[in-house]
Amino acid sequence: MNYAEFLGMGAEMTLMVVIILLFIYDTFAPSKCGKYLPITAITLLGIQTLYLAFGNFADVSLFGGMYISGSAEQVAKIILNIGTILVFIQAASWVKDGDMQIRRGEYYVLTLITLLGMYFMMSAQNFLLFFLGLETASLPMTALVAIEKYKQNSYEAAAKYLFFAVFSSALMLLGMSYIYGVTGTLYYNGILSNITASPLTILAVVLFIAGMGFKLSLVPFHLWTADVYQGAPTVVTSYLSVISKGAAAYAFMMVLKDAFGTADLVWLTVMYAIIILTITVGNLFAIRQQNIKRFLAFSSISQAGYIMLGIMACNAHGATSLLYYVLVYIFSNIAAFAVAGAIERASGKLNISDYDGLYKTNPKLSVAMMLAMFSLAGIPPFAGFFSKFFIFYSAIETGTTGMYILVFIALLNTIISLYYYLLVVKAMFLKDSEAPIATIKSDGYTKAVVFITVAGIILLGLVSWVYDYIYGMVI
Amino acid sequence: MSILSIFVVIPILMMGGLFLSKSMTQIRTVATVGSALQLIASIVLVVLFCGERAAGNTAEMLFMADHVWFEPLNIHYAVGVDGVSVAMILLSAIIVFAGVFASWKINPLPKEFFLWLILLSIGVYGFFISIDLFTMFMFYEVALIPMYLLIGIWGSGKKYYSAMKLTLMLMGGSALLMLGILGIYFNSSVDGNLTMNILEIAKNNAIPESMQNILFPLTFVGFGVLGAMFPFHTWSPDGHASAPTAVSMLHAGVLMKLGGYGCFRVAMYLMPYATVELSWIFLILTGISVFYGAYSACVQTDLKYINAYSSVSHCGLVLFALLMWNTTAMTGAIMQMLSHGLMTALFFALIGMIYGRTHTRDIREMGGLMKIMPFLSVCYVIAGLASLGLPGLSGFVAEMTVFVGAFQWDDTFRRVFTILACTSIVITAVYILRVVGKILYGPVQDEHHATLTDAVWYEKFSTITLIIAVAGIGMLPLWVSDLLRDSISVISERILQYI
Amino acid sequence: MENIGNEVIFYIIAAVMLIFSVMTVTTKHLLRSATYLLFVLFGTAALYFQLDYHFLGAVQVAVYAGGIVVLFVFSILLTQGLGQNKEKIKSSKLVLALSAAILGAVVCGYSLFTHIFPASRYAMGEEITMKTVGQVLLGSERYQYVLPFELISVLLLACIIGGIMIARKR
Amino acid sequence: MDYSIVILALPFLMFLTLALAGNKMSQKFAGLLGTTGLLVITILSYMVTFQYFGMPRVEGVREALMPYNFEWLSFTDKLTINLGILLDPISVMMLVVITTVSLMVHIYSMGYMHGEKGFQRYYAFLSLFTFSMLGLVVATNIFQMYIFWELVGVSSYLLIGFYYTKPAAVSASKKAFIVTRFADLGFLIGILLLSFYTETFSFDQLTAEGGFFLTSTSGATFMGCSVASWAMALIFMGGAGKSAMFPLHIWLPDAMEGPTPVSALIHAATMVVAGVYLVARLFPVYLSVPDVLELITWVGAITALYAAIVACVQSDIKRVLAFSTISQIAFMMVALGVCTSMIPGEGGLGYMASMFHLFTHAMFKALLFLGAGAVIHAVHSNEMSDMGGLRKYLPITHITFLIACLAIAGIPPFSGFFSKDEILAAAFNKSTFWGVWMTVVAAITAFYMFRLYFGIFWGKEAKHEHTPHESPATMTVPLIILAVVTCVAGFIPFGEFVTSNGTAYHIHIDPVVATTSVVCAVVAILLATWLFAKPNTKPEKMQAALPKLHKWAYNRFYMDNVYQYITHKIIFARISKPIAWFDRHIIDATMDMFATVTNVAADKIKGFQSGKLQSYVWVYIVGAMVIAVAAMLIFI
Amino acid sequence: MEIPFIYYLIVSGVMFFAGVYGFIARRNMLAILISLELMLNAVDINFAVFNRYLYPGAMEGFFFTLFAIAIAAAETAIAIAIIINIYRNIKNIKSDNLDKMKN
Repeated sequence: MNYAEFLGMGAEMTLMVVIILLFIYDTFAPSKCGKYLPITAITLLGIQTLYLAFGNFADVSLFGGMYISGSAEQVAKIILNIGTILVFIQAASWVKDGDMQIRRGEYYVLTLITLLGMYFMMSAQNFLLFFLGLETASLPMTALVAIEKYKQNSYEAAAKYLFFAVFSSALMLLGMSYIYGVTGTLYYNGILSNITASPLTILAVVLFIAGMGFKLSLVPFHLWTADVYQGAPTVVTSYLSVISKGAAAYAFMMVLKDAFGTADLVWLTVMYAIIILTITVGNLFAIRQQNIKRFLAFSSISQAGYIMLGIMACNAHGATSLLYYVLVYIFSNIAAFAVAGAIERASGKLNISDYDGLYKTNPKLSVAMMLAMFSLAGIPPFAGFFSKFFIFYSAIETGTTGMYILVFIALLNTIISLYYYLLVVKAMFLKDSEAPIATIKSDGYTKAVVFITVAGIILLGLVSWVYDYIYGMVI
Repeated sequence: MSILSIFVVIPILMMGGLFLSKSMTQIRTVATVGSALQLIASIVLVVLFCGERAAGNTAEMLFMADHVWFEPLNIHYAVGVDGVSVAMILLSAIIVFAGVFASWKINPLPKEFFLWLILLSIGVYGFFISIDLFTMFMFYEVALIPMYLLIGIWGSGKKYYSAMKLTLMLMGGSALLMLGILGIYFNSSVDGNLTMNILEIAKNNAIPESMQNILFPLTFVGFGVLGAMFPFHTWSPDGHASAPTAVSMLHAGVLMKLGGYGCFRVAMYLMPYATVELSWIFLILTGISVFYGAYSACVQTDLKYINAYSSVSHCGLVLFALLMWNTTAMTGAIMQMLSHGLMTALFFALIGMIYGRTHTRDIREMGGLMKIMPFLSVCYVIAGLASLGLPGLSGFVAEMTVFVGAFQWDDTFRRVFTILACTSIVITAVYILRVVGKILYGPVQDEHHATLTDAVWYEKFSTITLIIAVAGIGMLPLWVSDLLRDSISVISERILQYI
Repeated sequence: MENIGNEVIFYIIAAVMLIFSVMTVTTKHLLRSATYLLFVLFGTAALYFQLDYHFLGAVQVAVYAGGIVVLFVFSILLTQGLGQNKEKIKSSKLVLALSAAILGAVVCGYSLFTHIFPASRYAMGEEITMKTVGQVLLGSERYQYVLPFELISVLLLACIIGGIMIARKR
Repeated sequence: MDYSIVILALPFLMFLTLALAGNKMSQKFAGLLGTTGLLVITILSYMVTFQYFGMPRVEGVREALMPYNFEWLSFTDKLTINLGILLDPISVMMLVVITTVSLMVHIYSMGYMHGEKGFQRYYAFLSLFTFSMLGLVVATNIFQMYIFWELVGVSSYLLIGFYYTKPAAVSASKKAFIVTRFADLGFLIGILLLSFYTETFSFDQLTAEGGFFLTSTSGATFMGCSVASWAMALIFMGGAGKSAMFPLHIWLPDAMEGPTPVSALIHAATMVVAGVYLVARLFPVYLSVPDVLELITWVGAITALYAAIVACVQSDIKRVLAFSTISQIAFMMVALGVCTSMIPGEGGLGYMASMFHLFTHAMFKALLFLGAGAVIHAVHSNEMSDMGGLRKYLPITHITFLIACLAIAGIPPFSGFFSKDEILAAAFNKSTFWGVWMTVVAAITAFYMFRLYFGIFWGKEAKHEHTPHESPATMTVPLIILAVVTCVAGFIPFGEFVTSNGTAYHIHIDPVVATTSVVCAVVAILLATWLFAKPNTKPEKMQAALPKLHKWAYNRFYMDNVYQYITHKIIFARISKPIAWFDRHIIDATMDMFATVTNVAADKIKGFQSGKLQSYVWVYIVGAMVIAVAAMLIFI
Repeated sequence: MEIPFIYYLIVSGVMFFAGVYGFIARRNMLAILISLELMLNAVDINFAVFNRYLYPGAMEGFFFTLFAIAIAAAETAIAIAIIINIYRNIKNIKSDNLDKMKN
């Protein structure tokens, strides 16, 4: 028993420290200091991110190979951290609201615990740890979704999320149990060497994919997404839509690669179908949405489909593109949610048609929203274009005809997605309204998050350093 | 920094300047100075280029610069120009310059208008200077998306529909294109040194024939959508009709050229085998474009629709000529691009100015404008004459070069289509003269029009710039064709090897 | 003889579990449903005992039967008025539910029966001592579980926080 | 002869000056500027003429000079468009014709167009036309010719549509342009075809001896005819369009909507003979394709007869002149068509005759038009019914007009006699059939010209709002000059200057042919006198006697209606409209359909998002199971 | 004679899909939760049985079951908290009421 191994988990341990510090601060600090909680959380997480980015970490494999952390995991964690910081900045003005004040401590602690769960999900090399990480990421998330607990949308969303999550984890557990039954182990490397082709294996893999499909909201496992995104508080939605999805995507890739790598034909085929379904169905639903949060939910479904293309590649470019896509997606989506959230808080309006003529009254917010939409749609020179291109690049790199077709279908879908992203732009810029949303005075946090995300949207693609960095870490 | 990057830097600086501008005067100053600088820079570029060539520099591309951008993916920011790109840059600079003056009084949101316009021009310049497929593609899309806002905000008529249709169709094209580019990249080399650089891909010439047969249609159609190739041209009439003046100018004048240029530079240059194999399909399509656009234009009643269909016909001729492969026809194609760019821009500028006064574009509601606004009308006649191929104006030299080039083939298939294409010059005369006769000549149709005023200085400036350019090419075509010929013959010979 | 006894016991447990799990989901009374669930859980515990996983059986009884079911009963009593503890299942839902369950069961059954499992290495009466359980739970080697153990503690903490936050009045 | 470039440059500069700065000038200044400029050009071209024809023959042949020839645009290594000046007998002759007539018209217009709005523009266009026409005739290669060919077309368009507020003028100009443009299409394709085989545009190579042309096209045939024939026939189509040959003549009568001096210059003397000039220019080539020459003869002959018949019944004096022009140009075409060899004495006479007639016709037809202009100027109408008995009021016009009529009728010693006689002789040379045909046409010519003459200056006097008066000197002086030229031009030893192979040829009058034609002409004139000199009812009776013929002739045998039908009913209604419809409702609708289908699909699947947790779960598990089953089916 | 382990799997399978049935069919959220418990419990049996019969070397299935029980407990706690919260808000815990948000 060598408990010093705990210290090897730099990211998790430091995050744990942050959680504990925040917990202590929230519990014991005098109530008048409560208003500094957001900035404390942001600072602490920022410090931890910097530590992750610049600290000296060796590639480790701990606890008998149950946990690994290489530079790829590290960069994934950094990306998630960046996203979480952005969400925290976005949240800072939200948690000041009257009802939220009393729950802000819980908000930060729970969010960070889900983040911790995601860390473990990504670093796991064993299905038990993976499953625990997954649950650590989803169960507190339920509480977060329900955090505005007196609003019907919020608890309805929470209930749906919870039941769906547990149902999917039950199915996933069933899958895992079959995998265990087939291979006799839950360690990825053991599975990799023991897995054999049989209906049971296929069923197990599909059940596992279904379970992850829930987290990633892949079609047909996506139906909860829109309702939960709409019902959850905007800040939680943005967290749910980017961080949770990003972590799941990476962990999913790790599992498919490290555990099911020898059965890749099966899951490649399954994922092939699922990607097509996801992108297409997500897009088709998104076309009809009026509520901006629902709209973003469906958009995030189709985005998840694109992210999955990175998994299909099974190579360094694939992993890099996936992480890069997630990073860009974090910035773009948080920008969209930040603007939507700011407008929601100021005017209570969430419908796209309410945005008519927004540019006249709120030019900066509109521009930020537009850039977010462009980035999501993959319009250059914004980051989304690069991430899309790279993800297609990695998919085609495999060189099979099927991939060409898949990318082609994905590309056709970008047209549909462009259509609905432009609908938002159209509302803001093209249309006039007799009663546009009044000019919103945003506070510093909102300004900061919008500024940072917009800067990210513009720079992440053009500055190749980001991609190079991720690539250097992944390879 | 390479001299070429100036063409991207100036617009970026302009955008910065516009961003800081407060008043209309400042906005105009920035836009004017910036576009004038660009025009000067492009003229300097032409001079430098000719100087280099005269000094015996026979490299395929000049002023090359190459910066690694995304190293893991072999993506470079690689620029370089040959005669064709130089000509295209000059064309763009002229039209942007004229476009700025044509939108002198743009309203509302002048600042935003110019910002988008300049962004569009970044895309255009970047596209023409790039020799890296990725960079090229990126600039290509940069040029497309501002159209949505430019048409949607400042357009007229059913602008939402048109803007959306245009954007989606063009993006559809670029979706094909992206696939094509990726396919090209992954087949760019046999020894694993994959590259995005056009020159290297061409040098390696490693794309397997079976792949070429797939990738060529993808890229050709992808660019062809922007080049208004039948049957993917339908965005053009609606888009042009709804767009504001300067946008129509830029779009027809420059953006549609991106399509032709791309077909030429990417599809045909990189995939000569498939070009030879599959040209017949596209010859049919483009031949139809030429013919079909012209006939459609005959019965339209909206000025902009007439011009849009005329553009379909003329741009069809560009692609048609490119598919004839020989140096002459391809030179003609590029000259047709220049010519069409300038005269269509002129047309749209004039239509915009006329529309700004009469508030109608329906030719049935206008008449006798020659009396009311002689300057605009005369310019319109000149544009019309250029369009129907009057010698001394640019249309003639371009069309003749195309036809002579196309006639160098003596198989029946090409002959028939060439002659069919030739007939378009008659039809062009029909619809041009129909419009001129209807709206400029004859008695004044609407007495409200009688009190309208003629062009003001900035409008005159805009149109005169374009007319000078149109006449310049028309009168002294040799320098243009000399500028183009060497660069084109490289590509042409490359393709002809595969016959 | 012992084997036969074992077998008989298994069949009895299995029958109880099958019957009650079906009844759990079909009974119209919520409280009965919880009770049947309790039987099923006991049955599961019995299975664990039968498999000589005594510790597991104990945990099952303690946590599930002792904890969760009690929680259920309390919340049922809290949320159900006396008259409204019956529910009717709509036929459309019934079709949905049956189709999903049967489809799933068929697919799983088919997969299970077609799969060739390795030979059974069942060793009768091989008991796992508490010491082993403790060492494995707190060891950091391969097949030892200190990390999940710590992680689940965090998870439980989070659930406590979350649960309290949601359930408390303010 | 380096200064010859000035002949081209000066009108162009004048055009630019007048076009750009015309509005700033007074009308008088602009007129004077234009006229002076043209005077200079005229003098220069006369100098060129004297110098050229003064040069000694080389081996008995007049040598072609090419003082300028620079590359303007290069297509391929061999095919380049050069711009240059080619001086040879016919181009020099044309220089004289063009500058002379143009100068007359310039002078005349100062009076005729006095006070018109757009006077400066008018002169600008005239300069443009002069430039283009001069460029056309001195072209060194067929493509240069095509370039200027187009330019004269557009000048003509602009000038016909000079009164742009008049709808008739607008549609006439449009018609003129489009019809000639259509013909030019043939010209262009012909050029392309020709150049493809010969790999040159240059006239001197095309017409070089030794069958260069024939050898290069040998063997290639298309639809039974050799490619050479096709090419030359198509090139002739261009010429036929410009020269208003049947059935492409329909634009010319309408072109009379332009100002009368313009008609004189463009639609009588210069531009319309460009087709003849073209055929003459490529004469050696045409000689090598006899079937095309046959075609030219037929087209010319039919046109001549047709136009002459139509001219007999027209009431608009300018239309009569227009049909007369068509008919006369057809004479020139026939003259070229009946040639059988390069040697003037042995079947190559027609070439010389044609050119000669071109020359004389330019003069007297210009005179006729200008005279008609003077008449119109006086009575403000084109209709013969508004005229009659004008000889008292317009004495100078009357005399000059009469001279021109006599010339066109072929009465010696006026110039028309000599040239027409040569044509008839050439026609008889070929075959009696053509000789008789053309003689008949010549007789009809005399008839309708005198019908016109009597209708204007004799006959019943129409009521005038104010008494017609003679035109100012600016108008009468050109009339007089041209009348003088008409009187003496016949005595020019034309064969000395222009022949098919450049050698000298002595014109001698064939007494039989001459007598026959003169007799016929005189008879026709007498008939016209009998019918029209005095007011009477004989013409009406004749009309009543041949109602169908008259009606058909009056309506120009319904050629315009045929064209109307083709353009409106076929091109517009059967091609353009359906294409436009197809574009909107099929192609565009297909594109829209993608959007619609997407939307409908989006609508159809929205039921899955019912908001019900349990149906979501159902989809979830069933989806998972279906995927699993599908995967099993694929892999097991 | 030992009992074929597939029998255990059948029992757990039936239990699991009984849970699925209950989840989809029942209206009361607590009933749904009960069904979920059935499902989780069924999976636990699988793990234990596989461990016991097929892979007795390491105790992976055993411990997975152990942790799964704990997670089930945690999840139940949260779920009941949410259900109570809903009950507090609308005095009703019918799943049909959770359809305010839909297309």
